[in-house]
Amino acid sequence: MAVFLAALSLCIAAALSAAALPRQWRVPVSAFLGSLGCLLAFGVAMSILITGDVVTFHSAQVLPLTGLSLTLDPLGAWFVLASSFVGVAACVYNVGYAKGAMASRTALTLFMVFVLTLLAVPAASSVMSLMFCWELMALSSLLLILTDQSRHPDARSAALWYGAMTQAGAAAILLGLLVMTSNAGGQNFADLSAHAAALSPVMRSFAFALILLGFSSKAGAVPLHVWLPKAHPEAPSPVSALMSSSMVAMGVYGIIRVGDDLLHGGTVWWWIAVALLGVVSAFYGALHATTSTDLKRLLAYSTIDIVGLVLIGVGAAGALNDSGQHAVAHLAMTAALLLVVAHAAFKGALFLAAGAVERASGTRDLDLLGGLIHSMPLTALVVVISAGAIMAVPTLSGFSSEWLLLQGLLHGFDVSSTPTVIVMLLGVIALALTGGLTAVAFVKAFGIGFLGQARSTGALGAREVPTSMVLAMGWLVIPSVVIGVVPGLLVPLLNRAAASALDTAVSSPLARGTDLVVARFGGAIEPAALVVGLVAVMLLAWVLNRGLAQRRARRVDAWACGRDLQTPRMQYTATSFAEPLQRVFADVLRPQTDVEVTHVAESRYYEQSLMYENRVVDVLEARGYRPLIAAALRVGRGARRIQNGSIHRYLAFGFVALLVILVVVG
Amino acid sequence: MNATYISALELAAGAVLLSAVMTLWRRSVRSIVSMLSLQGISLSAVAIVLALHEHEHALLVTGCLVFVVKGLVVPALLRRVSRLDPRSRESRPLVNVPASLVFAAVLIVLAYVVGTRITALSATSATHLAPLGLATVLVGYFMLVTRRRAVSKIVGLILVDNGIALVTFLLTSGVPLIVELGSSLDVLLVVVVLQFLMVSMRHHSDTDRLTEMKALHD
Amino acid sequence: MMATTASVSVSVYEGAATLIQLVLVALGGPLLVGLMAKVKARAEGRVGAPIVQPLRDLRKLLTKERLHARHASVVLPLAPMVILASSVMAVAISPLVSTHPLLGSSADILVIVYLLLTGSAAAALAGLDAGTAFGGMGSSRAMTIGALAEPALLVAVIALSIQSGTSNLPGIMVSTLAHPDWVLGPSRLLALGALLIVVIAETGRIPVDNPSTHLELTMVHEAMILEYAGPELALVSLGEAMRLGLLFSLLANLFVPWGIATHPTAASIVLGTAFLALKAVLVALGVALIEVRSAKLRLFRLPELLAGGFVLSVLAVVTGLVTR
Amino acid sequence: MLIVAILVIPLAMTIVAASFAWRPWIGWASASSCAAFLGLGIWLSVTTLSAPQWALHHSFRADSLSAFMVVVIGTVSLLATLFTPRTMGQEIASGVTTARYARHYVVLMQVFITCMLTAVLTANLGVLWVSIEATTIATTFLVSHRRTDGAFEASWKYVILCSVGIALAFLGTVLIYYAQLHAGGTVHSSSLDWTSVMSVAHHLDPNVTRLAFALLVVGYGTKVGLVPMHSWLPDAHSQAPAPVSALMSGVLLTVAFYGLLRFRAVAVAALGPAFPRALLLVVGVASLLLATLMLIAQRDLKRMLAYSSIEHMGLLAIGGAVGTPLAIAAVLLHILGHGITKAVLFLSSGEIYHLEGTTEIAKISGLLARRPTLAGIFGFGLLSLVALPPFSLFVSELTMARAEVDAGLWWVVAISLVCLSVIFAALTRHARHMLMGAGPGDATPSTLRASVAVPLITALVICVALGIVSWPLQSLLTHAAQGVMP
Repeated sequence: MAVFLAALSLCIAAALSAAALPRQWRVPVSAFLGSLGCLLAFGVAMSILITGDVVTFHSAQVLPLTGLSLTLDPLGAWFVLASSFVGVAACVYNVGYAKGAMASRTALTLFMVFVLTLLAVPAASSVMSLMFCWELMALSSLLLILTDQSRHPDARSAALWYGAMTQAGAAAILLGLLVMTSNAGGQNFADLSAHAAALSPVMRSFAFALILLGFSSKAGAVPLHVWLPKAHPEAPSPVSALMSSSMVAMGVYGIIRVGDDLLHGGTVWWWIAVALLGVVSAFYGALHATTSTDLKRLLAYSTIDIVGLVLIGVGAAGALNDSGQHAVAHLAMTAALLLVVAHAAFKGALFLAAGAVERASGTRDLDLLGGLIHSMPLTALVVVISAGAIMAVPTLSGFSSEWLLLQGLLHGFDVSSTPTVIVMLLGVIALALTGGLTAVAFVKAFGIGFLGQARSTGALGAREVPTSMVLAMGWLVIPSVVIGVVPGLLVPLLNRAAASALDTAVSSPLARGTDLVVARFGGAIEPAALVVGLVAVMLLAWVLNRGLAQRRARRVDAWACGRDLQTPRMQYTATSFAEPLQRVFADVLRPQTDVEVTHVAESRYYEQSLMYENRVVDVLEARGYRPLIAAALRVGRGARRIQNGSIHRYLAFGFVALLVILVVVG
Repeated sequence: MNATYISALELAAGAVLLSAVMTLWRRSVRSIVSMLSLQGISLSAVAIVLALHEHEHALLVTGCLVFVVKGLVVPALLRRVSRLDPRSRESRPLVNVPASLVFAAVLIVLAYVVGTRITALSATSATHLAPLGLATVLVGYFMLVTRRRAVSKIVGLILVDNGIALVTFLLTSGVPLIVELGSSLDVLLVVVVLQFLMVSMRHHSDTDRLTEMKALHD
Repeated sequence: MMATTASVSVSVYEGAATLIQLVLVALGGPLLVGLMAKVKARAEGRVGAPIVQPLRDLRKLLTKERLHARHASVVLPLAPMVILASSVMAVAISPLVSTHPLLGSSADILVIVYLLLTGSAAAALAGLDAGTAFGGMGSSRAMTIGALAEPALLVAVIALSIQSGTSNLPGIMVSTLAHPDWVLGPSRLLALGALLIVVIAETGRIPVDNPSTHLELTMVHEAMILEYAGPELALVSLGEAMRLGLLFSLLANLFVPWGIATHPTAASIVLGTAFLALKAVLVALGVALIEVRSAKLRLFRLPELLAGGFVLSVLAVVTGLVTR
Repeated sequence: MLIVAILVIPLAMTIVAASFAWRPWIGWASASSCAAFLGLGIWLSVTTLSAPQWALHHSFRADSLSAFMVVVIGTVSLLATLFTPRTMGQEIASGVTTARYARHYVVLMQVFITCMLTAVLTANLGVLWVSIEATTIATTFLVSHRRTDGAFEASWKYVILCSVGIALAFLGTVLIYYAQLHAGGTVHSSSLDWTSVMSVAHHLDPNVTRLAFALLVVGYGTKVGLVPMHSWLPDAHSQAPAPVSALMSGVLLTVAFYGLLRFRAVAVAALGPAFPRALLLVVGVASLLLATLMLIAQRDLKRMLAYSSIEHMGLLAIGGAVGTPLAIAAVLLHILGHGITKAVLFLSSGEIYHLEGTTEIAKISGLLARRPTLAGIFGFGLLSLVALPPFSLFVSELTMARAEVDAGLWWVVAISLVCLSVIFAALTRHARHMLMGAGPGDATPSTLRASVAVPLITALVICVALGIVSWPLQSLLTHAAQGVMP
């Protein structure tokens, strides 16, 4: 534990140095201390996952009236692994990125606090400790969104949405946990876990429902996701990366920790609810990702998509565990956990790359980008690999985890309970549906953003970003490749984490080695061999291409139907790229399209100008949340009449109270 | 001796409540203030009668204090205030006079019902009269709620205070002297403060806004 | 020692099977394309090009000059390699000639599906690379179709794998061989219908796409690869032809696996090769007949067709679960 | 001796302020007198940890709870009086007030502080009432200090409502005394003493005590700002000068709540926990609900802060209703945290009013861009107010919630959490309007004078420290909580 505390202390030191040092020092020093702390935490998490030890810490001196309790078990360590790895990248990236408002004392300090809380949340082992870290995490990220608020109106409204929803979510979590403490006689997780069985089933389900509400909102599960596509894009990019990769994972962590560990699994219905949330989120997120034109918004929606898949895994694991299928449950949990880490890396890298693009070109609107591969080749490489991982290109990390998920779902069909089977089926369908949609989204993101010709002067003038930013992005590519090519290396760690999550001592169906082999189901993938084959064929193709022609390629104008003029504005844009799919799913997306045609004065057969506008708003936000807010405001305005300024009325309040007291009490 | 004591006590305590009801009835500020003066004097009479009966010197001092403060000073202050107010009539109260009186009757019944529960603890001839004080409190509060004029508000406040003082005398033969001194002084000061406020406001803005001060609201 | 020898000889057979199916599909894919063109031409009353014409085209293209569009990047020359590599690897690991190709244990449906998806994505990126309107249009349309076809494909194969209890393709085939009664079950038939639609969509045949169109606005796949010429076009075309060969062969083998080599003997591999060629030709003839008898759908009618395929596949899964 | 010194210091300062014409040094002197008695208060709290202290023939008594309240009063009044020279300087410069009224202001502030100190240090429950009533009189003039229509209206309502309310509290006190007289206790001059009341508390007549406690809740509740007699609070807070609002909202309300805590102990001893709990829960939840409703569409900055005080008082009442040692300790921590936070917020809103000329939310915008330090302080103050970590209100609110659940009141926690979420959304919405956005034009951001910024930032840092470190306070809190256990 001492090492972990040292890691946390390094992050605190980073925060303090950010607050205290002069401008030119505070960025590198805080980044150095912060990344060192994250590396240390990574090491601790690794050692816990390898040895399976559990370390604890309690101090009554921190947090008045309660004390701080930290416990790091393999489940927590797995999540620390994810957040510390991304934390290193975010800190390093910040060296090159932090300028202007992001280099201010407040922002840098908050950034380091945010990193700190991401390491601490999975370790918190009492209700108060968890809520403290959790709220601090929410607060620091909330304020970081506002870093450059004076120039970004969207950041302001995003922060409002995020703040309101995260606070409501935290309230739900708190209430759920407190309901569990009511008969536990203490607020440590150990007490909660020991007394969970004594809770009445209704109260247990009530507690889980509340906790699910809170954590799934943080995870971005539909329909509680509304804040996410607003907040993640508006944050500074290292913060977006942390939010989307690690903070979202904390939501998943919470569901697993409370549902599986503290409440010991509960009933099948809980997990069916979790999986259904996952199904809806995966589909909704993927669909919106395909139609988004803001690069970071696209990434945010894709986060919702992946979280959906993770929740399907978690839900399947819980349901199977409750149905007695422990081995398959283990498999599904493994898949979910692997996907969490894989997602943390590739989504982190993508958000950092999006930040690089924004920094270089001044915009993140795909409709204004293009041709960046020429000016930013390294960033482009990072995006290709990470996008490949998210599209589940075999031999990259997304594929390994999705394959595991499919294995878990496929063998879950042996369960006797019909609702579980239906959920498995929906899970498989969601997996299938999102695969294609994700591919569209990321082909669009890379193809429109990096290929072709620049669509704006900003994109034309882009230059590669500083080395520290490139290094940070490169760091996050490592897991995508490693988990993709030799996923088996992580199996022992995964087994520990999944076993600690599900609280069952079942031998893992996954064999050890560099490949993923589920021996008892006859399933396997051998990505390393696949890589060898692919490279060999590509070399052969290269020889065929170069070797036979023996010439450098000649540059010619592209085919334009015989016309000479071919301007960048004639290219397909992100909007037009997604238009066919938008039409297909118009019933879900409800796009708003305006066409305005102005005819020339002389004849209405000729058009002077034509304006076409296309917007895709979140239909859940527009139809679900907005009316609710409007109603609340109406109530608030109506309530103002209570205090109408008349002293007679004010006195009458008291008089009535007095009479009531006399009648009731006297 | 005892019978005289009881009837004197009853008379004085009854006068307190009666004057409270009278203030509700009358509209002219001048006569309301007179009623208040009467009430103060009756109140001090209660204290003095009790003091003589129970040989409580402290209560005797209190009685004299009450006589000075509530019987003389406060009414005098109020008269000064009411001279400032040209339209010194409670012209249209929120609840009209007949209804007020009916309501006052209801309040008195309520006070009686509640009061008997309290006096059950120690049944003496003095504590039996405590409901009268409670009724005065309620009537005073009712006046406070329903009367619009600033002076009426002050009167209502004093009625509440007098009612409480009556309860105090009857139930406990007065609280410790220091508390009693403090509370009397407080009442006095409140009246002074209110008077000061009325004067200042009149200075400050010509129109008589006191009746409908609703500038501050949500 | 004996065991080692045995395993060596087994891996020799596995290698041989892999090599045979690679060569077979590499040559057979273009031939199938030629065959289908021939059938269509005959049906339209023309003589048509010889069946080997696609192979000749490939040879000719390989010797031609390399041309790159002015604004294209490194993606343009890379994409054909990726397309080819993904098709080749998909062929290499799939159970076509034998149920034991070299990497047969990882011949998972998910691997095949996502390898093919990788190829499609590479092609779509290449279409966007030149920065022209047509390339973008082609990419957009191809990705849309792919996004709608992919779920149907995956779910349809999952219907089979639920029945067999594994997502490993050789495993599915082996269990089908053991249970001939499955073949005509409702679940299988529904999945077959779904897969047929998907295969037509993925290979870009009528009614989804017209491979022989020369009008840019109606193109899907052809618009996407409009900027390719010379050896790069050859690689792309070979990759596409192999994908077609693979899909036809898989379609045949998944539903009628008989004839595939299940033992490491020379005879069974020869037999497997022959059966594979036969089955692929039959599928190609069937698809050609469909092409002859139908007109190309409008782009925005396509989702209905693909959604139909998706629904069929879901029904296949459900009936599979119900009748289990 | 310590107790006497604590009371004498502000009293002496009153006399000094009354005898000299207004000069800025008087303001600084009054601040240093607050610092002095704060220091003594801290010393007192150390000594009370071993045993309660008495002074002047048992007239004054200080246990840990009293000592803690002295510390709270000292902290907040130090903060508020530090702003006296600045506030008066500004007001004299802008013609809002004159040197004469500035002198009144300083004197009344000192009287006000002295009254509060007397209230928490007295041994006698009657004197407690007298002192709290006396604060009304002192603060009335402070509320009307600006001598505007609004200020007069506010102080008028304030006096009337508070006098009525506090009169009911007197009736309650009298009834307690009556019950005590007939509880077998001997009658002597000090019989409203806290210790003597507590010694017979178990024998008090339930009927009388029940009514008495109900009257006390409504009566002292008036000063606390609890529903139903809360209405004076937004008016008075919005019209008073900022340091006065800070003192009133920061400590006056909680000093009255201190009175309630004492009487709650008596009531619980006499009646058992059910009735006091139910009563406090009703007023607490009602206050919380009302504050929530009024905050949603609030239009005025200072009224917003005032309603937030009602909200926090509601929370305190709920915490007091539970009444377990843990709950009371959390309540006390909440009192301190809320006091400091509210003081910071009111003082900075005073600065905002001074600079912007308005407290209407709709008319203030882009503060962070234009006045980063001030807006930052205000913003962090709001974060502390909505009980986010690492500020101490977070710990105290959560601990109260925990204690409530331990007492089986999870539905109350549910209601409060819903209210708190709505309040959070409402406050952030208002804050967004005021703080965020681009400033008008390209004016360079203006800085805040160090004399303003340093105290406020220090106060916020103290709030953070209280929320993270248990060390100096925890033993005092638990000890103080034990003091009002029946």
